[in-house]
Amino acid sequence: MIDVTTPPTPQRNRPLLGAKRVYKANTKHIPVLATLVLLVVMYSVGVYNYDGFGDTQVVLNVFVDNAFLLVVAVGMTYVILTGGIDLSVGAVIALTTTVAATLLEAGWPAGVVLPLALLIGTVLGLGMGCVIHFFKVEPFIATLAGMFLARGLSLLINRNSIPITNDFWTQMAQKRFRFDDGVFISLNVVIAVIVVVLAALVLAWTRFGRNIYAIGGNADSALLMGLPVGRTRIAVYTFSGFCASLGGVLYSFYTSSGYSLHGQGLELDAIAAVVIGGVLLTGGSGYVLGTVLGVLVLGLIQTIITFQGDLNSWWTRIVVGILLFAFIVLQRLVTRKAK
Amino acid sequence: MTNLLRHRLFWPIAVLVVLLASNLVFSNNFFTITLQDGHLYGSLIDILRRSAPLVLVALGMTLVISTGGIDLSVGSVMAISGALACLLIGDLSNPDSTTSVLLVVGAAIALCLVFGLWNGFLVAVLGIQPIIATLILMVAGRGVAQLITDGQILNVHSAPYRVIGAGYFLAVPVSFLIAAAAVALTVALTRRTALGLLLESVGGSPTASRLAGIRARRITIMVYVFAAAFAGVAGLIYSSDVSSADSNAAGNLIELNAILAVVLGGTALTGGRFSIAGSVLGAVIITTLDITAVSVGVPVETTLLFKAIVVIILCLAQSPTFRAKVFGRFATKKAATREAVAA
Amino acid sequence: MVLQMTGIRKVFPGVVALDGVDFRLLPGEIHALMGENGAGKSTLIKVLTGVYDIDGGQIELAGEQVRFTGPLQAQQAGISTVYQEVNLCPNLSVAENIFIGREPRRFGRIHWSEMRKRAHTSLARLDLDIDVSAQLDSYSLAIQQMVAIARATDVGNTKVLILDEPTSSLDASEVEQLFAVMRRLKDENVAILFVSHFLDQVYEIADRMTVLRNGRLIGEYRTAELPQMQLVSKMIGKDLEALEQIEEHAREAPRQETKIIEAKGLGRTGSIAPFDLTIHAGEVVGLAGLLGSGRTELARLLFGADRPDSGELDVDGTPAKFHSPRDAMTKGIAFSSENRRTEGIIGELTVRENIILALQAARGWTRPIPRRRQDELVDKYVKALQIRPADPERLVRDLSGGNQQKVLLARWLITEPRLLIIDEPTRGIDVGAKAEIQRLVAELADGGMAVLFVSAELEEVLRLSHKIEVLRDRRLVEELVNTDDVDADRIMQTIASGTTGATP
Amino acid sequence: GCGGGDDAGSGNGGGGDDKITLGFSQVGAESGWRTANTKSIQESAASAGIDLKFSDAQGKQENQIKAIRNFITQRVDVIAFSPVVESGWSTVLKEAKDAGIPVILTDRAIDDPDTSLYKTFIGSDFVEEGKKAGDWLVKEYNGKTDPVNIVELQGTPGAAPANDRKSGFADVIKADTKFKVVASQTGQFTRTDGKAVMETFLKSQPKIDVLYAHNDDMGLGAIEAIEAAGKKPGTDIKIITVDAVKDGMTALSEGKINFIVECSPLLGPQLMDLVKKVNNGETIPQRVLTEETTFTPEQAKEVLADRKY
Ligand SMILES: Nc1ncnc2c1ncn2[C@@H]1O[C@H](COP(=O)(O)OP(=O)(O)OP(=O)(O)O)[C@@H](O)[C@H]1O
Ligand SMILES: Nc1ncnc2c1ncn2[C@@H]1O[C@H](COP(=O)(O)OP(=O)(O)OP(=O)(O)O)[C@@H](O)[C@H]1O
Ligand SMILES: [Mg+2]
Ligand SMILES: [Mg+2]
Repeated sequence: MIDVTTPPTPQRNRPLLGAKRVYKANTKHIPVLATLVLLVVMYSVGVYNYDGFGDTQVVLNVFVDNAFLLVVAVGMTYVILTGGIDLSVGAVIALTTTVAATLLEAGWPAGVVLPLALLIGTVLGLGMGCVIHFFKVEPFIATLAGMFLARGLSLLINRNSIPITNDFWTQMAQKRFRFDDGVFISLNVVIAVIVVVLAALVLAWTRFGRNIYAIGGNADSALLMGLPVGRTRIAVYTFSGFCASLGGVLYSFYTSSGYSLHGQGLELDAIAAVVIGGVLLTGGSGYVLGTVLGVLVLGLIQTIITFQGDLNSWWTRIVVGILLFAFIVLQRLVTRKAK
Repeated sequence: MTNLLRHRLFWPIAVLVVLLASNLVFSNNFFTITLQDGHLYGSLIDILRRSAPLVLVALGMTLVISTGGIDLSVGSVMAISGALACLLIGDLSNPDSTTSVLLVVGAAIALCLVFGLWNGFLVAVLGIQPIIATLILMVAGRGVAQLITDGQILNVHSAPYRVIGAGYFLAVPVSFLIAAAAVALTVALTRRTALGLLLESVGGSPTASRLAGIRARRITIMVYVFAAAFAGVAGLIYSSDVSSADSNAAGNLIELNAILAVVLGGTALTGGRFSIAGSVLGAVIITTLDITAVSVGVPVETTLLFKAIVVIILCLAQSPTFRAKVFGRFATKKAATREAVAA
Repeated sequence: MVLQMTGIRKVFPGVVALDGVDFRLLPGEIHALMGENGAGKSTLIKVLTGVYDIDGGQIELAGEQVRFTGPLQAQQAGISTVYQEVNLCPNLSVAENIFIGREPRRFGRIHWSEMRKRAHTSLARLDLDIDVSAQLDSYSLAIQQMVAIARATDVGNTKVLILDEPTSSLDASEVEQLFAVMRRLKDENVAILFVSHFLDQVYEIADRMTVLRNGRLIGEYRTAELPQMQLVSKMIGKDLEALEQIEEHAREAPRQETKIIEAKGLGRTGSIAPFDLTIHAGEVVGLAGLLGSGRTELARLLFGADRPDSGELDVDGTPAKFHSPRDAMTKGIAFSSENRRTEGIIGELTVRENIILALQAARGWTRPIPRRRQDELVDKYVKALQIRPADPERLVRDLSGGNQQKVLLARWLITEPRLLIIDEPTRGIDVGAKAEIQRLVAELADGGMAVLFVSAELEEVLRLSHKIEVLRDRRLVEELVNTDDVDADRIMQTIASGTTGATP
Repeated sequence: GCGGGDDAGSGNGGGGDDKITLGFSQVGAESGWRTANTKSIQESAASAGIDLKFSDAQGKQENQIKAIRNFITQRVDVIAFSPVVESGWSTVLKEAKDAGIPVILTDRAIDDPDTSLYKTFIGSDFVEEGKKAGDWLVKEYNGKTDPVNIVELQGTPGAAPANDRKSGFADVIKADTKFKVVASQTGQFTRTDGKAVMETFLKSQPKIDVLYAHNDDMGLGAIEAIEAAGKKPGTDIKIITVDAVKDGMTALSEGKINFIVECSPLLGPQLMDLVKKVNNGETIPQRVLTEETTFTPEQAKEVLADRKY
């Protein structure tokens, strides 16, 4: 046998490892940092080029106008972190607004409608989660069916857009938190920020949050490690459904209407925001903060386009594409360099 | 019998049969095929003809998905290819000359190849996540198509061009023949060469594939080029069908339908094993579903619900766990034992 | 009796993996589960812990009949398991991997610093001192295996500890640490189920053993009462004498003088210091070193799996630059990774497809290997390496761990390389097949193939190699020609003393 | 909004010259009609010397709200937009009102009861268009008693023009029981879908007398399907469409379409007029209807030559 009585231990505590540690800890944050830096660069370019771009309100407007997207994207972040995807969010927004508007129009009190509206997406999410987990249906397809279902239902309820005149809703819609003359945020922003903070905390500080990462890293291993994979997965889709519904409620505050065509293509915006924010579509890596940055990037691109103001429809698309391209490639190169 | 039930394509085929059968009950003359002006005419022929663009796009999508990627830009590529073709044909001195139309078609497809290379470059060389890499072209590409057509619908009057989407050869729709040829080409390419194996390997495990000496980068680029080329041809069929290029509507949401077709056909979105027959079947199911909704007279408001329900049923039927849970564990267990004994 | 399994039956489509197996585990014993590759050891473990449903039989835990629906339940019932292959989350930190699911909490939230501290202690018990907040996949497979062990042995209420080939990529000293921990747990009355293909280890630690063959129970024995040779014959169903001959054979093989590759100051910062290494045709070069000493990294550089950032590499006397493994392959170099699950097999492809993959990649996609030729090649190696079940159309994923390893080996052998780099090729392979593989390596070397042989099992390296490169601290410290006076002790001394010999 | 008005005025004065800035948010570029509309607005802005800030909402209300909000921050002089949907504008329009920026609606109306939120609406009435189509049909089959089987190609489900054109048409024909809509499906406002749906109609419906399409494009697609089925569009099946884009008018003049209800996209000149008036503080009517008419094949032949879009 090998002489194991003289185990050569000293070389294990290598100084090299210490150096490596600091370095490794950073690599996980690089995508988010890169996004942040590029975002600032993009903003500066905007301020430099356009009058009035530097107004505080321009930045706040990005939040005001994207609060619902932010909420939806947070839910999507959870789903994508487990390696899944949720295509139903846009349609859930439509369904939520339609149901809310219809019930309000029928004279139901806001106190009843609000929880009901929030329940819609939650229940749908729960259903999709169960189908995905118990019957091993691919998330893409399960949620695509959910998308058809939700949009189909809202179309069935009413194909017209329904105005919301309920007092509570109007108040919520017009609630403004003013900081200065002409500098304000809406209630939606406050709600979105709360959701973001809570979601980030849950992800970083709770078992549930860590299980999400584990499943995204390797679902089979997570199962063998004795983690509640099924429960977590179902919870994640339920949460995303809830976020979509909450997004729908914010959307109905934002537009004071319910409509079966609301939120079309929003799922793609949400996915894009999440991915731009550095979350890996294969799961297991990324942060809610990244998602916030991703939403800001999309919002800022749109703001730049509006400030530019002389682009016709197709140039709008092309320029959005080019900005997206420039951003993503730079982000990629920065990240790669840093690694 | 159990073997048949176990076949990967059993459930998609079953759903297709049910869809067709429902037409037998709820709509008139669905299965009549007549000869009209020297070509076949009937709802079944419509299904073949209308499936063509989706089949083409789904073929490309299958290859892309098999490497673990996804291509959202196919719809925009369709729009661009149709737009460019119509623009060029509009400039032809003689739009009825077959050679010039062929040249135009070549040019349009060549442009699509470039777009495919672009996607492949972003994914394979820069290492950008496929969904976001192709999102760029999805957004910008439609803009490019609108730029080409100046936002208008471009009409063309060209007999040879019309043949692609609306013509017949030996009484059979040309678009169907094109799709069939594409299927044959893809099958040959993936199953007669080693491409299929290498694709599945790259999709199954990129790291292991690299260490096995597979040039994953090259293969990945190639796959996006294929997807774009097929999308380009689909775009030509789409625009030729109505002899005009509508850069806004062409290929709208086709990426979703194509992905749906691929997954219904039994290919996993995570990459690896793929089934071309399955994707084709998936595409035909989706087209049949659309046509059935119209011919059975499903109201507009419920069409989406109808689609959702069919998709859900098909997914559940395909899920072995669901079958086991619903039809009882007993049946599957017995079958397994029997099989084991046989082996 | 802590655990009693009776008449266990498990059927996979086409295979009866377990058939009427009885198994008992007493408190405070270490019980080895023995059997060839594919005998059904891992399946028995998975059936026990609820990963698979049972098709027949009963399980009693502490006198009560149980049937778990998943590992979570088993864990809650006091069964702690290290499954074969590393089943951890590569994207999480080491500390999290040890504690996920039972993180220390304070005020309802995870107490990170406490967790790191406890992870550190828990690894220290295995004599491992690494940065626990670094991501798991930044560590080598061996370290990951240690982390998995740490996870399983750090559970409070464990009644049963199951270790499925925990030592497959560990060095002798790590194995010793593990055994120390096992003995301690044993004293605490924990029942331990241990699977290993290293007979020495089994004889060192196990009290009793159960032997399986082809999914059937052969018998239950006291270790002290069953001599090694008898155990082997019970496992494989016939006698084995092959092991002895190789030793003679390999050492006396003539050395050829054509250089195949020559590395001059080749290195990569952060992974391995610049080294010189020459490999001749027909030569078997062994790499020896401790856990994380850089053997794998050295091998990867030679294959172009990682890019060197200093020095140069000559192949056949001309400088070569490998940008990818593919470039190395065109020069006739092959490399089989130690990490078969993530860098080796492609689970959803069949055995046949996995075997021909590298050859096919080398030919390019336009020149498919004709099916008949594929079948010939595959058949040959399925037989030679005793891959079981011998069905080339089975998915590799469904093969037992050892058989997957054989498939990988076959993949590279059919490319007929001039230099074969094999990193832990005998990991998880049973005694019979191991002897077979060793003989094969020796034979190939005789035929002129150069082999770079990396293994955590020093004896194996000694037995096969003509010369041994000793690594320490990711630095090549010495080259030893494998003469009669070289033995394990000598190598361990070299490593420990840190003499800087032939290296720059 | 007095103080706000001053604000806007000073922003204007700060610009140096007295050029009016108009922020215009368009629905998108979803059809030929829409792009013609955009073009008309861009061209007439240029010729009227108005500085146009154009924004494309790509069919999404949220984008439009964002755009309007951005116009407010940029302190444009006048905001005009074609609402994607009817409801849900009160919040953002109130912001505009608070900032003292007048708003003009074009093309589509909004259903907010608070009419002070916008100065005026210029555009067409989709319900009226549907009615006009119905009126023609009633007149065409006046005196006949045989049942008339109608198939309908609807626009995008949920879109206002689709909803209104459907209901306006239905309102008129329901008076007479001989009219029967035997099938109604969406053709998504596109030619290809119009053709596809019509193909199926032709097979599943034993007898079709009339086709009513919510826009020209679907009608044009359907014509192809009808021809492929060996029937004569305009004769075997009577066709009514809405819009009167050039391609539609051509088909009308060839007798393939029987009747087109005009829905003019050329709002530009009228809009610029209103913008100037609003900016000068002149009073203007609450609702300005575009001059729209209907076309029969004969009328189409006359105007076809100088049809721009
Ligand atoms: N999921 C599965 N599907 C089909 N067959 C399987 C599956 N898992 C295992 N098998 C088969 O069951 C048999 C027993 O495998 P098992 O993994 O238990 O072997 P083992 O004794 O652990 O071998 P090794 O020492 O190589 O790890 C093998 O023939 C294997 O091919
Ligand atoms: N304290 C440590 N001990 C061992 N390995 C470490 C340690 N710290 C980090 N590592 C990681 O382990 C790897 C060691 O390199 P390599 O895989 O070449 O080792 P090896 O000699 O093949 O040993 P083995 O495979 O037995 O772990 C490196 O990637 C390094 O980052
Ligand atoms: Mg095993
Ligand atoms: Mg190693």
